[in-house]
Amino acid sequence: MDASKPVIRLEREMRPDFLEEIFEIPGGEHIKACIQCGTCSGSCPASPQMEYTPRQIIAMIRAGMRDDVLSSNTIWMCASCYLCQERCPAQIKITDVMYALKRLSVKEGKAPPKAALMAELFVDNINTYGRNSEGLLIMKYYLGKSWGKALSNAGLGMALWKAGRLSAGEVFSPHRIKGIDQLRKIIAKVVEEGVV
Amino acid sequence: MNTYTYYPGCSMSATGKAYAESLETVAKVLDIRLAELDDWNCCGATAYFSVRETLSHAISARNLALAEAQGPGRDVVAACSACYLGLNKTNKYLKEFPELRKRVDSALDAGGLKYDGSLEVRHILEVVVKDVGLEKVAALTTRKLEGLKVASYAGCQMVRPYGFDDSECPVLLDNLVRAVGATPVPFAMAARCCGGSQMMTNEDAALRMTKNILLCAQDAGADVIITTCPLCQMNLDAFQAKVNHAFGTSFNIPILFFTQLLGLAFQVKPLGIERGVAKPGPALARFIS
Amino acid sequence: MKNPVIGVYVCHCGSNIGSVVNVPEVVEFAKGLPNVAVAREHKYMCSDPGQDVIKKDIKELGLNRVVVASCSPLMHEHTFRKACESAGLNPYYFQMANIREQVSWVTTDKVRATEKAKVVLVGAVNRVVEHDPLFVKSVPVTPATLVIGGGVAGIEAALQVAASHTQVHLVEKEPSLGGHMARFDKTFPTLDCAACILTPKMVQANTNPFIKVHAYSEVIEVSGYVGNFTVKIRHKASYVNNDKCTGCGVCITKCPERGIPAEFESGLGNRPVYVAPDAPQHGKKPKDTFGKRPAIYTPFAQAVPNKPVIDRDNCRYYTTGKCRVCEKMCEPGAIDFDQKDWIEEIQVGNIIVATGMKTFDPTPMKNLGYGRIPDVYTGLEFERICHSSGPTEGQILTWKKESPKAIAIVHCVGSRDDKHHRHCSRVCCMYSLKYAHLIKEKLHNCEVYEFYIDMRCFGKGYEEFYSRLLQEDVRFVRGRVAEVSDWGIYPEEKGRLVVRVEDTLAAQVRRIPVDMVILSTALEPAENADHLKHTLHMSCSSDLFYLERHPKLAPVSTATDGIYIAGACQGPKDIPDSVAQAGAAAAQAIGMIKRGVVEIEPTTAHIEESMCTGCQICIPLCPYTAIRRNEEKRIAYIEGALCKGCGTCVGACPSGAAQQWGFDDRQIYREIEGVLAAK
Amino acid sequence: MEPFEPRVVAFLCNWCSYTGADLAGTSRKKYPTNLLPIRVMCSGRVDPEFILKAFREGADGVIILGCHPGDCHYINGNHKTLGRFPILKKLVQQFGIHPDRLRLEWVSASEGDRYAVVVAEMTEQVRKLGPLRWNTRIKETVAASAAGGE
Ligand SMILES: Cc1cc2nc3c(=O)[nH]c(=O)nc-3n(C[C@H](O)[C@H](O)[C@H](O)COP(=O)(O)OP(=O)(O)OC[C@H]3O[C@@H](n4cnc5c(N)ncnc54)[C@H](O)[C@@H]3O)c2cc1C
Ligand SMILES: Cc1cc2nc3c(=O)[nH]c(=O)nc-3n(C[C@H](O)[C@H](O)[C@H](O)COP(=O)(O)OP(=O)(O)OC[C@H]3O[C@@H](n4cnc5c(N)ncnc54)[C@H](O)[C@@H]3O)c2cc1C
Ligand code: SF4
Ligand code: SF4
Ligand code: SF4
Ligand code: SF4
Ligand code: SF4
Ligand code: SF4
Ligand code: SF4
Ligand code: SF4
Repeated sequence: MDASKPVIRLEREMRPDFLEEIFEIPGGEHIKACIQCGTCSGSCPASPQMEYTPRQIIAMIRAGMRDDVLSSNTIWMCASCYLCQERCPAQIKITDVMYALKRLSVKEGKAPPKAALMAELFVDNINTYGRNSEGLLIMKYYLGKSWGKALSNAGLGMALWKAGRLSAGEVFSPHRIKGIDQLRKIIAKVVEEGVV
Repeated sequence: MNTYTYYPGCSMSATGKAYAESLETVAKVLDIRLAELDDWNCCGATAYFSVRETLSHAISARNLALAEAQGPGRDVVAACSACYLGLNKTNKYLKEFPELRKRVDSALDAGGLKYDGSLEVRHILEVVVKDVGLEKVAALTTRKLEGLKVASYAGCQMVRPYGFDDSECPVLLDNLVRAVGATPVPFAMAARCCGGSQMMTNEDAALRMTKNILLCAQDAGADVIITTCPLCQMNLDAFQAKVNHAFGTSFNIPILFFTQLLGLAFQVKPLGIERGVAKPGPALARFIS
Repeated sequence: MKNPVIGVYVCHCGSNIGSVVNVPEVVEFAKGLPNVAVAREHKYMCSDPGQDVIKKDIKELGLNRVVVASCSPLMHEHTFRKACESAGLNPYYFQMANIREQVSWVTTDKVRATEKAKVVLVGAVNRVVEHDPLFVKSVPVTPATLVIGGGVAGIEAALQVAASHTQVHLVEKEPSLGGHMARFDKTFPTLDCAACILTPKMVQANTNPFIKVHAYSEVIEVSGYVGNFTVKIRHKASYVNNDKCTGCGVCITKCPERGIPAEFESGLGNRPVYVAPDAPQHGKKPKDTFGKRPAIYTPFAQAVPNKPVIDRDNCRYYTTGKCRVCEKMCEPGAIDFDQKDWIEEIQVGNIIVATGMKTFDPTPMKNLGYGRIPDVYTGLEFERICHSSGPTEGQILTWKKESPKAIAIVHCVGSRDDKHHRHCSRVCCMYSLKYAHLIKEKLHNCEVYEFYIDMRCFGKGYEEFYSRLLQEDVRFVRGRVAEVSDWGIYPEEKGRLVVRVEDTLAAQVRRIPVDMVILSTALEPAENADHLKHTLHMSCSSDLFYLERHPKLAPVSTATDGIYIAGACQGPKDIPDSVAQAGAAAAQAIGMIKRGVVEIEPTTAHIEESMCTGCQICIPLCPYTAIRRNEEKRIAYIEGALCKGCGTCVGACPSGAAQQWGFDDRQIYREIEGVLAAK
Repeated sequence: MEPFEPRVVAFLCNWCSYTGADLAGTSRKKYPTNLLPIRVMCSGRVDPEFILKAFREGADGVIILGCHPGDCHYINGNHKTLGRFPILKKLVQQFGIHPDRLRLEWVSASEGDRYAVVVAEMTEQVRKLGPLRWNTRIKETVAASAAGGE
């Protein structure tokens, strides 16, 4: 234990602007209305695996625990099932908030490597081809992660392969859309304007 | 004949190939024309939205802009729930958030495109149930799937947050099952999450979710689970063996796309049923010939 | 007209105005306005010293006009008018400028606020110059009171007014008095038996010589004004001659039509009956009477008045043309199939509205399973299950007639929820606790879980009740229930209900198997609240309950003089509060009757004979048909007592002949000029 | 030059809108100071002449606020306002005033929030149209108004 670091949370560590930051994103506008009822967490199929439940995340945003939130596994556990959001009595778009947190977390390098890798590969895939080749994505992902995992899923891959659901063509020469230049221009414009 | 601008999405050419095949087959019988959107790009799905917000809307908007030019006034129809949600969300957010709209408009402009916001985004299930109608489906049924017990799995993103069916207890698939003479079983997990894209990054959690869905269907005595989304199908089907391995269960429940079920009732082919990893049991096999 | 000598008084309202509006600057500015003889500021104008300043100036400086710039006229116009009057000035030589509610409280920009205060003040100073002396008219009050709604609040109000020995008409739409309370077994927090408290009151109301109970009746039209309302009551045909009926109840026991879901059983009668899978299939199914009533019925055994009514929609005679068993059985010959609805007109001076509430239907909240899963009940249904004269005779049984081993009580269903009602329903925390206690009392080994967001126990003895329950081993889980499922994953859950919830204090998601779920549903405005609102020209607050004139200053008054509200029609409330409000409303009514006269605002309309062209545009516009035509002079005139002073005719008269005292064209023109004079 | 701050004369019916405006105050809603409220008992009292008078005296806009249809304290005074309103719009247009400078809104006694929103909207609407200065006889041409602009 680091004796110099108090366990109690000090206000000076908090980032009160964090709440405003989330409030500003499209979909974040109700966040201040949370009554901490826990309906979101109770609904969430992933909450058992989460370090903090969705409700706690909202409380922590309110308290300004920016780092704790952005480096927690919770935001990466969200499967975007929208059940929490559907039931929230304060109409908080929790799923959108989770997305916003993922983006901030990646931006600030706090995301767990596998989640960040997956998302970045996906983006990369689309920016290159305009479409997502599932096979390529899966391959790159497992190669980037671990050979062990890649092998453990090989059986599954084989099954899909046999069923014609993963083709070699797809992995090695994915389809590229005709308007890829147009798409890239669109992407470049967004990047240029700053708010990605 | 109704014509729709069809947005297939990435999975339809790979893991969801059977969905694409059966949809094409069945659409002919149902007399709906799905004009594929030329040169569409990926909808962005869940993963893209996670990391790039404006961008995900911008690339979705490219599809909408193309669709508006290609088939003015035609509904855009997606078969994948994630694509349906992604396109729909962009379509709605562009109306709801003017700031976002401005940014997206200027990005589209850079690509020489323009989107007026005139289109509706719909899921193919809605088109079948509402535009074609259950009566017609029943009338086109040449072999009633009598005695087949079906668990209708709607999943998440088709019914939430913009669903056209009840977000807690969806009924449309069940109605369709009845229309083709099969028996829907009570299915408490009909609109619960299969793990979605978590299967890649967070397999333990996703397998548990999938397990609960399979268990619920088994408890209800289902011979087959039907889905409306390639990702759901993939998780429930291809990962069944892994679930069995992880939880010591012995599920063998075939997972069909609802279009495959319709195809069986209409007795048309191809339906791609052989592409399923979990193989049909006797109750279902009776109807596959 | 004498030269106007105006006094201007600008209020700080402590810091409410003074911290935003630069009051001294406004005062200096006022001093420079035409006709202003004096301008002063004061910390609290409405206080006695504040008022004394005005009175002193009127006397010493000979003021003949007064302007106070302070709060809303709806707040203190009356106060200052009285002050002027007591100093010998006609109260209508007064004008108020609202610089609090519509200036200092709605902006933080001090410069712009001060500007706006000045502008509003100029309008008032300009206008007051044109004011005329007006005289309040007094009209006699009809010494009778109408009470609408016969729940505990209405009954209490009726009894209190009747105690002053003046006439009360108590109108109840159902066949019996009693309202919601009549359905309860016990009441929180004292757990007294509801019937023991309520039944005597119902009987007293029915036998009191000053109270006329109009049961099974509705108010359909109200006209007139404070002190003098004319009310039309529709008596619904009950097909029973109440003068002949002895209340023996024979007809009720003999009626062959017995399967109608009883309103009084709060929907329990709508549930399908459970048939055990191993029940013998042969023979006739036993008659399903769970929560049902016959076609001729009284809502409950102790009904007051104890006269049955025939439910025409379900009576076999009316649906098939055959039966009339009740008629044959009735010895006194009270059944009268020819009865028709009839309308009675009464005169009253006051109206007390006590129409209560209804409870939220949780069917749309599909995640909670109501209507889909049989053992999910609403609180009101559970009241009946607990009640010794309810369909289970007070035994707490599941749908399958088994004794539950665990029960979940779910708080805030439909309350505190943006999608349904934003308000807190105030009574459900307490009645949930009541249920926990009743269950523990009846089923010692049954686990009871309370799922709450916040425990709201604000009343006298309420927190004590909560702490008692904590010690009775009720399991409190702080968390709003996410879902109730009838599919279990784990062996102990099979065949039972599962509550999924985050225990927010432990920050753990829990699955809790139970056998019965009680939903503590929100209180919402009564079924026909909106309709009655229009009949009486009342307003509603954003939660759609009736709006009081002021939550603190006039909690039982409405915007319409002579109409009062009491009980749960004004907002969710428990019995003690409902009864207290009923008393307050009764006191208002009695006060007016005791005075014998009411003062009518003199701001009515009149027509200047010489200017009227006889165009008749105004006549059809008047909502109160107060305008008549003088055929001889070929002009219009206004029947003074009927005019309520809306000014519609005035706004429409093309020749300016119609004018409204206190709001005439000159006055408003001058106000317009005033507010636009600056710059 | 100082930025243009529009002046909008508002006629508020006593029972709903004035009470609603008070509620906005009691609930401390913040809104622009550009509305100049004048209380009348009913929106039906608003004489067409009041509107012209206000424009003549230098108002840049006029708004009439009453109870929601069906909620009128005087049964149906607001219906009459509603019926009269299209004619009023035409009337001001004939005088060369952009019809958007005149507005009719329903605000109930419980809609403090809404009142604040309406004030903000109206202020912005008029701000966009710019100063009217009808009083100084810089008349906006009839032709322009017929074309929908000013
Ligand atoms: C499940 C539940 C349990 C409760 N338990 C308790 C408790 O233990 N203790 C406690 O203090 N409070 C309790 N309450 C609160 C209590 O019910 C209310 O405080 C009380 O009923 C309010 O009385 P009321 O007379 O204002 O309204 P109501 O009881 O609703 O009575 C209104 C009456 O007016 C009649 N009516 C309605 N409209 C018209 C019309 N247009 N014309 C004529 N008549 C009309 C109705 O038929 C009814 O008889 C409970 C509430 C609920 C929902
Ligand atoms: C800090 C605080 C803040 C509050 N804020 C709010 C709020 O914002 N809104 C709200 O609604 N409520 C608020 N309340 C509650 C509110 O103060 C009470 O509801 C209200 O004061 C009760 O009024 P009362 O007349 O019953 O009693 P009191 O205000 O206590 O008045 C009793 C009077 O009786 C006099 N008295 C006492 N004994 C005798 C005697 N034997 N003979 C003669 N005279 C006697 C006292 O001197 C006193 O003047 C607040 C309370 C507190 C403590
Ligand atoms: S459900 Fe909504 S209000 Fe409740 S804790 Fe979650 S975010 Fe907050
Ligand atoms: S959207 Fe995410 S956080 Fe919300 S319930 Fe689903 S998985 Fe949980
Ligand atoms: S007169 Fe009105 S503004 Fe002045 S102190 Fe009294 S309440 Fe406050
Ligand atoms: S109607 Fe006749 S039978 Fe029925 S209760 Fe009255 S007296 Fe008795
Ligand atoms: S006539 Fe109607 S009320 Fe009378 S006994 Fe027959 S069914 Fe019952
Ligand atoms: S009283 Fe309790 S249960 Fe009822 S709405 Fe309020 S907090 Fe919820
Ligand atoms: S509108 Fe005026 S002029 Fe016409 S009849 Fe009525 S009062 Fe006379
Ligand atoms: S002001 Fe005119 S329209 Fe209004 S009530 Fe009086 S007479 Fe009738």
